[in-house]
Amino acid sequence: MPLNTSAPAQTGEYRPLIVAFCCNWCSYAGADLAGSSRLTYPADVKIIRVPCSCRVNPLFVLKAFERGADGVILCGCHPGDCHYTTGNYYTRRRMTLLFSMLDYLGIERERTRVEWVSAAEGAKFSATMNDFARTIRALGENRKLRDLRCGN
Amino acid sequence: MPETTRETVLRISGTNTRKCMLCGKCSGSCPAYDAMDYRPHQFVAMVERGEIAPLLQSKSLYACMSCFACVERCPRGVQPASLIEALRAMVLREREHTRLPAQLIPELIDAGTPQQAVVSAFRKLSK
Amino acid sequence: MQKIGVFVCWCGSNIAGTVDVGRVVEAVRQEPGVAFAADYQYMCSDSGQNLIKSAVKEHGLTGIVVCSCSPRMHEATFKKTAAAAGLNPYMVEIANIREHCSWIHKNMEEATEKAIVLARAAIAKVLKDAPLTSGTTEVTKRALVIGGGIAGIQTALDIAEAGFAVDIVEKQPTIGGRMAQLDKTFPTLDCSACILTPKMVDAGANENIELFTYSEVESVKGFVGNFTVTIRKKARSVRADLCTGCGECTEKCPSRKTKNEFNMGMDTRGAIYIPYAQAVPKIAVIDREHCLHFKTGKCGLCERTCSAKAIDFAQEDELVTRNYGAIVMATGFQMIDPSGFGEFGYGKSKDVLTSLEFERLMNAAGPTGGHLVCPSDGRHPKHIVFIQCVGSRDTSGCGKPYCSKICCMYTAKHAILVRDKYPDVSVTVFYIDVRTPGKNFDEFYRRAVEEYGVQYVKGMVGKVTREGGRLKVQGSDLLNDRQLHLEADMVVLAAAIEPDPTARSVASMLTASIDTNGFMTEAHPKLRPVESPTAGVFLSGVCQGPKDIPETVAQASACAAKVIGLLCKQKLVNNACVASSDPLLCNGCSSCEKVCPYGAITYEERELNDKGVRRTARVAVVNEAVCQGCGACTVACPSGAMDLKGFTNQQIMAEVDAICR
Amino acid sequence: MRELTNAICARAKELLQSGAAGRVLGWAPGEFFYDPTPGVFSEGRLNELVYDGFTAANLSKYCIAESQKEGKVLVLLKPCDSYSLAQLVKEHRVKRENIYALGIPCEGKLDMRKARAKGVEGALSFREEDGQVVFETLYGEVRLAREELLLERCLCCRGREYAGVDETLEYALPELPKRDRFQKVAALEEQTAQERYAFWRGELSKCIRCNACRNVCPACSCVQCVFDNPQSGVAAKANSTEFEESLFHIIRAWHVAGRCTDCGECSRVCPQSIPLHLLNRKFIKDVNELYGEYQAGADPAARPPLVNYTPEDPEPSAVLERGRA
Amino acid sequence: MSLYAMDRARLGELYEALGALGRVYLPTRKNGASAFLPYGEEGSEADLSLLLCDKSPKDLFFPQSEELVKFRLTGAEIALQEAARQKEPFVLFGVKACDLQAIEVLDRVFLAEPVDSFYQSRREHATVVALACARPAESCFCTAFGIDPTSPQGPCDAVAWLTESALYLRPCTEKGETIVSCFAGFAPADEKEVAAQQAAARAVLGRLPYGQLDLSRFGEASDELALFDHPAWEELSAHCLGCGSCTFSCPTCQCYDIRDYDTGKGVLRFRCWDSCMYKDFTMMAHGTPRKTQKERFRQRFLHKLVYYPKNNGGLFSCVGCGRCVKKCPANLHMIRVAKALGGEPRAQ
Repeated sequence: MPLNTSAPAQTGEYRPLIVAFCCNWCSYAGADLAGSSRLTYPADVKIIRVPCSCRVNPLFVLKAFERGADGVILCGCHPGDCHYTTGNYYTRRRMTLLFSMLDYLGIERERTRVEWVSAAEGAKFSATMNDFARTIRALGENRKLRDLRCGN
Repeated sequence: MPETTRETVLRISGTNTRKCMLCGKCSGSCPAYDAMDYRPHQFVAMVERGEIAPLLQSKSLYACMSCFACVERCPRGVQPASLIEALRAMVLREREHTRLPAQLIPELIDAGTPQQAVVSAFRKLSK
Repeated sequence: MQKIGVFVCWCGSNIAGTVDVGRVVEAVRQEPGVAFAADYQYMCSDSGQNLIKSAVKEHGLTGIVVCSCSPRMHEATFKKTAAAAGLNPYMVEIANIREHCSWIHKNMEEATEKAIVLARAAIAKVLKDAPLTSGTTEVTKRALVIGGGIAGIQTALDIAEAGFAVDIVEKQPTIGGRMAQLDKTFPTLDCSACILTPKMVDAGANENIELFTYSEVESVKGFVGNFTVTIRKKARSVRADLCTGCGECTEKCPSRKTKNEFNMGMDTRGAIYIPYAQAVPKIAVIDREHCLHFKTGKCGLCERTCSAKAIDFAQEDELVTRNYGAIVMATGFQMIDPSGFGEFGYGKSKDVLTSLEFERLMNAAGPTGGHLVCPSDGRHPKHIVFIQCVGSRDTSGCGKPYCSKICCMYTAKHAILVRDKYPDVSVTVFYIDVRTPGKNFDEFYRRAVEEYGVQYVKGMVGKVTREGGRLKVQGSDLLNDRQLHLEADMVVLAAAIEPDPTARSVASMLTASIDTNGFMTEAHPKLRPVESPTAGVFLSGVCQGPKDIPETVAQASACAAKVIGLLCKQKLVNNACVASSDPLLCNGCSSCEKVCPYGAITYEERELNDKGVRRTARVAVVNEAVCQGCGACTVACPSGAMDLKGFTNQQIMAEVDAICR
Repeated sequence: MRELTNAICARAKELLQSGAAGRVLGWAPGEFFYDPTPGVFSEGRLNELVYDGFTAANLSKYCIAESQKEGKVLVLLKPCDSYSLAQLVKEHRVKRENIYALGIPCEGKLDMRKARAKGVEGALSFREEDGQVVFETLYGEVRLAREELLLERCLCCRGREYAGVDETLEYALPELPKRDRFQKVAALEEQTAQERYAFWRGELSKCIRCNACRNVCPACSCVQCVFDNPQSGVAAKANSTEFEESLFHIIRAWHVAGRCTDCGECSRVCPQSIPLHLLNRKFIKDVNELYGEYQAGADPAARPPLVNYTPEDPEPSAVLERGRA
Repeated sequence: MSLYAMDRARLGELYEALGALGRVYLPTRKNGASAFLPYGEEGSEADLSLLLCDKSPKDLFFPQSEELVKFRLTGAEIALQEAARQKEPFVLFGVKACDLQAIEVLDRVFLAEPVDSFYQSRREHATVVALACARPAESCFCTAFGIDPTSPQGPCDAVAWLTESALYLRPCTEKGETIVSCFAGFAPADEKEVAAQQAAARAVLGRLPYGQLDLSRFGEASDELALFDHPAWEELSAHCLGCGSCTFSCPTCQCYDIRDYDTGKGVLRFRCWDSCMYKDFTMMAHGTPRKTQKERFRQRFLHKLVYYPKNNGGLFSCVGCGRCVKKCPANLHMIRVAKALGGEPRAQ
């Protein structure tokens, strides 16, 4: 699978909305590296910088879905490499349980993801985002977990 | 033909041969070492490599006294004796009709037989 | 009402080549709160920054969004620009439209759309920005080193050398630690005491160093730059100011049955004693548990003997409270007790020894005066078996899962020393792996094999039994596919090392974290290996992980450098993006405290006025000097009382909203 | 039951007289046989205390307020209730020094909703006879097997152990059924995502956002709930959309995850009969399977699973590889 | 007016036929709870024999959440768009006497000046059919408020009786007549069966434990101050959890809050039910006027028993439906309060 497969949008083509929370120290830097290495991924992915993946409250994830996001991905330092030593360990537990609950409620399990991307893994960042965007595109619009009032 | 895959042995024995760090303490502990063609540490290595067939033919299966010294001493929790026992069970299960019925075993035991040997005999022969 | 200025950078063609910056400017002008928007070729250049500064003044901007490269690149630059224009530097947000946009998208339409969305998110965030000020704290110019082994001594010497006062707390009556017990050191085989004791003397004599021997840390309060530590100076029953260290008393003492710790209990000492000849400080101490005076009220021979009148039976423990700017953990290690491994017969036969006991047995100042004899009957041994990895790399529960790192080398050292001094004694070493990474280490091990004829057997011992006054060793020889049954006179166990048990209680006083093996956790395993995650707490020596003497000394000096760096500062500038708890929302449930890696959260009872309802509540308080701003606490808090400045819940949700609009 | 009530009163009286506590938190009779209410009794009024098949309320939550008052209160705790109190004490929400916890035996509590669904109309009184519950009603007598009427939580009773009580009252009672409490969760996990979605839509769409589940929950003890805090970004007084129905219940379950003792009060009091315990039990089941068995309230020293970790924890993707998509 | 009857077995046909008058809302069981829901929804089961739905018909006139106005933001421009009022007619079938009286209670609030046009448009578009009770429950105490559940009276267009074999219907307005005319299954009938059912039901009503609940201390002429300062409030409210299950189950509670929702493109202003039991009820910048649960608890009950009657010619705003009896998690319901306040204060 080639890394750089983001095609420009065709008119009328379904474009998902993807929110990516990236920790400042590893994944945001990894995304920067993807950028400086010109490793493309779809423009559907919009990154929000947080100090550590453990800053991401499940509310933020649900808020994104409420607002019509089609997929939410969290990226942090690899377990054991957290800038704050233990933050991503908590992230891992929290998101594991949250995603499991969303799955239990019948929300498509592919809509959420956690990936560990280090500051050196620009290629992994790009590959991850390409893959996630592809998955979400295949899933289609988030209908089960959005607030219909939004966007009106 | 019995299933002779590595997975079968691991499943029956419940062990993880990858934990082995090749220290050899099992073979250093084994009281039946000299009666064996394949030694406890070799059982671990060979099962890991998937070389099951020669082990099924090995006289070590019957030389092992099930004293579990190797299990007790192993610093990594690999349980070589469980592997040997699993292989023995595989052989015995194949020979279903020839196995020693449990009720006959007491007759074969005299007063001098140590308790551990009795237990081992049950384990070895009545599976 | 906020007035936001948006500055869109072209970055030459880096951004402008893919993003229609003009359209971005047009789009953001429509955003509520935006009072000014402009684009410029290089926003980070002097003229770009001047554009920002003059816009702030001209339009009375209260916040700034710069759409440019990654904040990791120029956030600091634009914060300075804002500060120069009279704005609070935390009223600046960066929209990363280069690395996260123009450089990865090829389609102009698409990239422009995304740039607008990213700009909107930054605007949404800056609208909820609050001016932040970093607090500062004074630094107490004094360091505390806990543990007086080679690690603690080296760290203290280096800090003292830089001109700062430093105290060493050591629970034993003398500094010196484990290294003082060693005979020779690998791979050079120089005498341990010869290289250690001058350092001990230096530490004792240095005017910047104060020693608290026979003392323990009682309590720790405070935080980086401002610790308050109470030290318990246990009663020596000997006045330090009067004792001359002559040793008269120690010889007269009639109670002689106490095991001598220094010689690993292989001989005895008096109830009043000086640990060893080179002890620093060289002051006697009474072991009250074994002293006849304390047990029966009689005796008092030492008191009568002492011409300096230094004996003081009425002496009491003394509590000393001092302030420190930094604390160094140098609590060291001990050897595990291998009697859990019944197969090796440790404790059953006196001729089965640990390596540290063997070390004393070989030492000229040891229980046998350096003569290698079997402890059971004093005979000269013919064959010695060394067993490596006793309790190391062991997940069975009795041992330790890690490699103790130093055993391969000291076992080779022991083998060489034996063969060198007693060529008639044969030596067999059972090993699982021989690990010798280190300068001149492998050469040393090879010398043991090639020059000294030490038998290295790849395999492990399964059983050591006593037979006719000798030892029988049964083990595997894997390379030769045989089981060995050897006769031996002594068996030496290279038992695993573990952190000193006192480290745990000290660490919990410091709120410094400990890993599953009891070693201190580093702030970062690679990049900050001598710092604890708890600010102001530093790590020196084996308390952080197994290491040999050169490594320990290197780390000790590295640790000192970090401490000096801290003590040099006049003031500590705190991180401005710190957590803070709303006392009206706080449940006092302690969830945040549990996830804080820095121990920055404490609780206090506070009188609250909750919209007219008065109540007293237990609420969380964040120490801003210690908080590093990770935000783990904010999510652990169920009521949302805990928030993170600069990355508040509202800010992040505003970004989410803006992106999903 | 009368005998047990007398034993409780007698012991409570002794404790009040000994000065161990100054008042008793228990259950007072209601206007019908099925509606007792939590009540505080002085020694003189102890004869009013009731304890029978309908005294289901978990009194732990009331200890938050009671322990703030002057003097010591004797609280009556059924085995499952005691875990809730222990958890509250662990979270510093209850001043333990102001509580004297008396563990009292329980043979399972009855669910009037189940009785009504089984045709009990116009019930005026009840009595228990040999494993049966007999209702006198406006329309005649109705007999039902006791087990059929047990509250959901009592059908999977976790046993008669108490957590952190000062003393327990010994009294022999018949055993309760011990069904697998995760059976329904597991059955849902086996369904397809679409089926699960339909199930939960059906249930959560009934929610009237009355907050009874939250306010009765001993774990939901926040001084101000995020859903009441206008600054939180999620505050709402009604479910205006399907999303808000889901959000409320996901976040509520999330906030008590690792702290919920599975006392079942949420489902008991839901006026719309939503099986809310199935959300909490999902988290409990996941925690048990992924991070090891954990019972909130059982161990005062144990770190709750969500403020804990091990470096070997499974990755989030692991849960998504289980069950059905 | 005359009485009609139809075969009970043909109820389904009736519901279909009523569709001609608009959407038909019936007492319906769905997912283990009951409410007035549109006929024919999947997974639902309409059942006229339900004594009371978990949710009252209040929702149909005063929904839990409803949009009032929308502000749309385009750049710096704000466009205002008012929400539509009810335009489609609908039929509300099977309202019990207590719930019917509750509609009267609501009417006096929402239809009094200033008229609430959202409520009004729904009331005007509704055809309400009341249904008599045949088998009251022990928790019923409507009779204490002078309501006759066997012969519902109030703002309805027709009254119905459901017997073993038939549904009887007596229209009382022109709209009510259209019900008869839109379904051919109706035939003129005599009162015999209805009267028999009423007699049987009245016999049961006489045995209701709280059918004659003493309300003499309450109402228009009550001593407001004495009730307000009554010592029983302290203990009554002590274990109130402050949830809204009573309020939201109550057919007459009518408090609401107005809130804004940010849609990302603008703001949606909506109103939603609020509960005076909530501690953030009428929260303002400085706090709330009622700071303790006792004050909030007292407010709710005195409003039903004293304040509302004083403003409305003695009409209580409790109708004795008994929902709070069944729903309150702590069993602190109207009967308990009325008894505690009605008699002598309990010895402390």
